[in-house]
Amino acid sequence: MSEATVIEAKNLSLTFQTNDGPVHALQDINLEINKGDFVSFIGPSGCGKTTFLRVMADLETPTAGEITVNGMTAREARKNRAYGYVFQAAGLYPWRTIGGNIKLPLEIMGYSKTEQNERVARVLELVELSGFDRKFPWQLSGGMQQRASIARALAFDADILLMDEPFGALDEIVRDHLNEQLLALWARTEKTIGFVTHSIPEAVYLSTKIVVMSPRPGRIADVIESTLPRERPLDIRDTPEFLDIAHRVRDGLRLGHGDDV
Amino acid sequence: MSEATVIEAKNLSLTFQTNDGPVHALQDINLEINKGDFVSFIGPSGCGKTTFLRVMADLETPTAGEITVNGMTAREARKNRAYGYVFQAAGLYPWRTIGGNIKLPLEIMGYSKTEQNERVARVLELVELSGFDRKFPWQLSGGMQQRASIARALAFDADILLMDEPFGALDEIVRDHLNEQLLALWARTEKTIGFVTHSIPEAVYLSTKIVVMSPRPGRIADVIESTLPRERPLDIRDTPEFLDIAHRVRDGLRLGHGDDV
Amino acid sequence: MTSSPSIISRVTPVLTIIAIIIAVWYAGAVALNAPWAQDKATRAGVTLSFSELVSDTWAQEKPKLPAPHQVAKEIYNTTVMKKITSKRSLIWHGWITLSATLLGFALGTGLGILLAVGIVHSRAMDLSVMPWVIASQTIPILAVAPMIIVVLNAVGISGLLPKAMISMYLSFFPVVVGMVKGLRSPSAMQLDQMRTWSTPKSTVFWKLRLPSAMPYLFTSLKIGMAASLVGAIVGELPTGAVAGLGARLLAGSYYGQTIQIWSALISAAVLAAVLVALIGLIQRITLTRMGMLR
Amino acid sequence: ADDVTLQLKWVTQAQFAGYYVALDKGFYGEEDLNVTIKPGGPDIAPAQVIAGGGADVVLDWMPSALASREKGLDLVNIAQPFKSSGMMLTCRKDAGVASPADFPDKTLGVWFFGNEYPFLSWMSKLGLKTDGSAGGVTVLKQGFNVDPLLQGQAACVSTMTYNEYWQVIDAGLTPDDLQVFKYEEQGVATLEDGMYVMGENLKDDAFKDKMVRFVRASMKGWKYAESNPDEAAMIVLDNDASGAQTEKHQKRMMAEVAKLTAGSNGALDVDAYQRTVDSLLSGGSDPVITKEPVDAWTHEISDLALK
Amino acid sequence: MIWILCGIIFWLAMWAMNLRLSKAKPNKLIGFIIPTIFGLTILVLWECVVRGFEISPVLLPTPTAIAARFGNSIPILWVDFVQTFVKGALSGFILGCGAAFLTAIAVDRSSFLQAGLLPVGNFVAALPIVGMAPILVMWFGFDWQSKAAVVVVMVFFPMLVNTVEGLKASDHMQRDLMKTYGAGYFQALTKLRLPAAMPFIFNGLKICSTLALIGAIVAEFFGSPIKGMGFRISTEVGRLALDMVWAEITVAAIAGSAFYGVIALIEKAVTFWHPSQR
Ligand SMILES: Nc1ncnc2c1ncn2[C@@H]1O[C@H](COP(=O)(O)OP(=O)(O)OP(=O)(O)O)[C@@H](O)[C@H]1O
Ligand SMILES: Nc1ncnc2c1ncn2[C@@H]1O[C@H](COP(=O)(O)OP(=O)(O)OP(=O)(O)O)[C@@H](O)[C@H]1O
Ligand SMILES: Cc1ncc(C[n+]2csc(CCO)c2C)c(N)n1
Ligand SMILES: [Mg+2]
Ligand SMILES: [Mg+2]
Repeated sequence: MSEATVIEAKNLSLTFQTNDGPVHALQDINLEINKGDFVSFIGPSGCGKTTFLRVMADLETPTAGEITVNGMTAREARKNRAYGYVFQAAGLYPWRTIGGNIKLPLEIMGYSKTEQNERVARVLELVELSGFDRKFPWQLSGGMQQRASIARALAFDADILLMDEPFGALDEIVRDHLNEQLLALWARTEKTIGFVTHSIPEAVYLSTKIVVMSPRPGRIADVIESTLPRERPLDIRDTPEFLDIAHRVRDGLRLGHGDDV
Repeated sequence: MSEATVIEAKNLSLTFQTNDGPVHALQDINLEINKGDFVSFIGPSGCGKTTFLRVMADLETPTAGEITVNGMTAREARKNRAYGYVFQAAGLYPWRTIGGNIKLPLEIMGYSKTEQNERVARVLELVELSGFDRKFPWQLSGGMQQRASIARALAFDADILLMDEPFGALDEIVRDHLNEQLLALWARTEKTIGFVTHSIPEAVYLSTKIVVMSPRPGRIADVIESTLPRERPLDIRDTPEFLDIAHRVRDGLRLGHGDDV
Repeated sequence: MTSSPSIISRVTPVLTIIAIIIAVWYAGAVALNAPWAQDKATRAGVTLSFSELVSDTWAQEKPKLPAPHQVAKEIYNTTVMKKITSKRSLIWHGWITLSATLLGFALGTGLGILLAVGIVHSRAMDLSVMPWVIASQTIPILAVAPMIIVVLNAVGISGLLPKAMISMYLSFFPVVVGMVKGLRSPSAMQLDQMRTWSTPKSTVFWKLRLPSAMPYLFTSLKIGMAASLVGAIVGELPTGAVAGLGARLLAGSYYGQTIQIWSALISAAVLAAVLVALIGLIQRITLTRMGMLR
Repeated sequence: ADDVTLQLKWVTQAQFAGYYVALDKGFYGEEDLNVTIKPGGPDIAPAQVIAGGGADVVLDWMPSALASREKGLDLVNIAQPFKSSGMMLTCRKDAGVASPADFPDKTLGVWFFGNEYPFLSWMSKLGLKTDGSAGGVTVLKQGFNVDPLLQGQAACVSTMTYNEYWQVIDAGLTPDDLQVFKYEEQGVATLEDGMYVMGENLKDDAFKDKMVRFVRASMKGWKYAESNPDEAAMIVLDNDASGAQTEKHQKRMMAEVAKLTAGSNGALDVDAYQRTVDSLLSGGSDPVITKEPVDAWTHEISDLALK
Repeated sequence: MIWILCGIIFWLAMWAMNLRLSKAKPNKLIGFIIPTIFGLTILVLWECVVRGFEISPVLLPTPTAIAARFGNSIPILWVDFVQTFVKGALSGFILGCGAAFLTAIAVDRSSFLQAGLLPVGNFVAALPIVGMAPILVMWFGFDWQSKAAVVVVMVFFPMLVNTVEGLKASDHMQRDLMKTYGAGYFQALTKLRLPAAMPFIFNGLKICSTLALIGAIVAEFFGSPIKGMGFRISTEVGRLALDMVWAEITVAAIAGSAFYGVIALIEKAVTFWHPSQR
């Protein structure tokens, strides 16, 4: 693991002002993410995972504390196109076909026409949507839309990949397949990945670091460094070591939930 | 279990016409659902689960075959307000608060003001969103929106509850809690429930009947009648009987996937 | 792509409504023109039977409301029966108005979109220009039109352009209002998506804002087109009412020739309806190609 | 050839026949002039056009020209082809108007846009208030046509002897149904359709020379039109770009206009001028002009033109 | 020349100031100051140009002259305002927009009307006001009723088009939800289609608010009692009292902007949920 710090949050807090009082979405978050880390965020619904990811990508401005990305502000990092972001909802543009949606960031970043087509074909293959590139979003099922949006984020080479429950709407088999693909991609490219999930096995299987969050105000309850090797076949999920980590995550979650349920 | 047939599909097929050729979403579906059944639909992404649910609720018209609901056409059943439907995406109305969104079907169905308020409070409690009724949808996290839309479907007394991956965006603990609540509600009210999920344990835990679908064209690969008792504590998930059924479902799924992955 | 229902099922409703309108129109002609017919009769000392009354009200030379066939005959006489180069040909006048309308519409749409783009992208413009754009529309055009024409004339601009300017003045506003709304209609998530790619403003405009604004744009264009035509006609009055449908309207009013007014009016409306329908057609084609019509 | 632009006070019609005849018969060309005639209309104030530099000569009614002069616009009358006024008030007998004594509490249609001055000075001479108060008259701003009279919305409307009066007749009312009051006969006539230029231009000899030739050719046109009214009407018709005028109406108009221009050689009649000024000055509490105008006219041009 | 120079310098200074201000944190005060400065700049520039080029007051009076005339003529301006704005424009606006709204709903409800009325409606509403005005004056008389009628005709089409478009604006899932409730037409209309249509409806109302004023004023050119903003404008142009004309135009601009502003405020309250409001 390389030791360069990519993302660093210091005493980060974020409060939303709403019509009936403030909502403390994040409070006193301190976290360091190193280059090449695969960090999963897990925590009860509404605890601030999305908000934290958005802060990292400079889509939300913290009300206190600070965040640095690659030694610069999140804003500068964004300007340098450091991010690939998969939103919690697919968010495809309805007037573009699936292929067109995936091409969009490539067009923006000035890839050549041939490269665009090549990459679209490649990522569609990756998410098992070959043959759907000329369909419009509303002609796809929910899971297919989600996959298209993952393909869109993978089509270009961002240093940092932020994924907000990307595999939530997928069946186990596709999900396993995509998990493997993602790990392969990560191993190949040394990307830094921030990943929100509700599945404990998924978090343990994928991550080098698991951040367990507790709700209202959103805080970090536990940070678990994975002791699993970087090379991970699917059946690593049956090893005692794996189950051990999973157990620790589950405990952290339960603790966080305690005061709420 | 009562033996009255509630939903009956006979040789049902549905083909979408798109700009680049027809898509066979459903083909030759034959299925009978009895009163009080809890039927889960499981299958790979894009296999036609949503489409089938939509056909049942008369939101889509089959291109061949027929479907009867309570002995009438789906259309008549819809006009009789037989359905509660939870969409795959939350679909809350942005101009209404969470409370207002849940009230919407109650207003339409002519519940009294006091009953409306009572029911809103009750279902918000059920999905653990008490205190959020005056927030607007965009002020909620993804999982919270999903829960609000579940609450909306549970607020009124529909005979048939159709739920399209309602718990996809929720963490394990909330999910378990809602699974229990749903079972309790079902036991209490004798509703007939159609439920789409990607989680095999969830399907097995909840259902009296599990429909495994295979993709393109969407067909029924297997129908598994559950042998579990109606009364189901959470730890039933560790019994051999449970694991047995889960195994059968997984096999059915793999079979269906085979030609595709 | 969109399966078109048979022509007959589309035309029948239109014909039915037109039939109803014509019936109401004939009845209206009787009602409105009857007093004058009676007035004449009393002064001549005769009493009219009902059928005499009806036939009189449908055949007056300067009726309060001319009957449809009178207008139709006038239109026929001034279109088909006249050479199109003749000054008495409605087609010739229609063309003069149409050319100013189209130029004004093009200018107005351009200006409207330009302003909307500025307003959406620059807070300074939003705050400072928008209130004055609104104020500009409260200035009665008929009052300023002559001044504009006089001033433009003084600097040597005459002919088509002054009329087109007035037409532009009326048509740019609906476009600004609609486009500002439309360009701001992308959802927060769609905009965030663009931000994560650090997309330049211009690209956000072309690839997100503009496509989202399409439904608003076409609605605005339809209104803008109708406004352009009104502008072109208004612009024709202070040029000395030399030519064009506006001149016909004015000359008609000046000499109390209601039949001539109505035929110019109907021609103008036909022109507007055709232009608006044309935009509707383009809208259908564009939106279908964009996958936004299902 | 020298360019001259003439701004008319109204749309192309026989009221302006002299100028169209001069153009069509080449009288302007003979004087080495290249004349452009701009038709007017309901929103065109000739005074404003000349102030904006859109014309060299304009046709205007004297009350309006003198009022503009008081506003600081240096308009000077250089010729006056119309000797008498064509204005009148046309009333329906069945509305109960037989003499000016019947005016109180009646509704009268009046043209505004600078054309209201003769009416206002007449009313103030009659001692009738026009602000709608009891015992006065109710004034309507009359549109382009005579509808208010036909429909009984007004007891009287303003008409010109050569134009609107005949529209009333054409509409089916007979002269017997009508009671007309000519401004000439009521002693409140003001001078109409004079030629006006900017005073400062008259300091330029070249301009003056141009105007002399213009007035000479125009008067030749007028005299030709007077003696060949039908031909003149047809020339006007040919020049009407709107294609809306009818031959019958223009011929009749030409005949009536000829009566008004008859007897004028183009030179301003100083007595008539003074009469107009006096009537405008005597407007009671709200006179049209407040002081005796100076240098509002000149014989310089017409004298040279008539030589 | 001095005037022109002063004007340009003032302009540049104000421009710089506005740019600076617009970068500051947005607040109500700035939202008010910026347009004011912009307007002030235009007025000063106007004054300087008129004085600098010695433009005749019968063509374009200076803002100071207009202000003076305005101050001296408040009673007349008020009478005109009531006649034209309150009686003519406002009543016509309410009637016209109301009628268009109801028509839009009828059109939306019945596919027969949709096919039949919409094209014909477009056609009827496209009748140019300049032509309609004399006819409506002929039918409804000289007073404000005919002005209101002109306004009705003028605002009808923009309102109709926007409402019809708005009624189509709800998305598929939202409509499907209504279907699953077996909601009746009227319920779907009030609970879904109308709220979703509001952004379009307000679009229409905003455009119509300015049209209404123009319509009422223009209609007075074709016959009117001797009061009203349009009457005054057309009369005073003929008298070359351009300062009075511009004083009336100022009243029109203020009234129109206020009218528009009120509608925009209501819009903000009603469509707070729409992305364009956030
Ligand atoms: N725009 C907003 N305005 C007000 N409150 C907000 C806003 N966005 C989020 N919140 C609140 O902030 C809290 C954290 O939301 P966030 O979306 O980060 O949760 P999450 O961890 O992603 O949940 P989930 O797993 O359900 O997606 C929630 O309580 C939510 O109500
Ligand atoms: N409106 C439509 N037009 C055309 N094709 C459609 C349409 N809706 C769905 N489809 C196609 O029908 C097939 C089935 O879609 P459906 O939404 O039923 O899948 P699903 O089983 O719900 O998948 P998921 O689990 O991903 O939600 C897909 O291949 C999809 O592309
Ligand atoms: C709005 C309006 N104003 C004045 C007249 C009267 N008029 C008839 S001919 C003519 C030209 C003067 O020589 C004038 C002013 C009108 N009919 N309509
Ligand atoms: Mg989230
Ligand atoms: Mg689905």
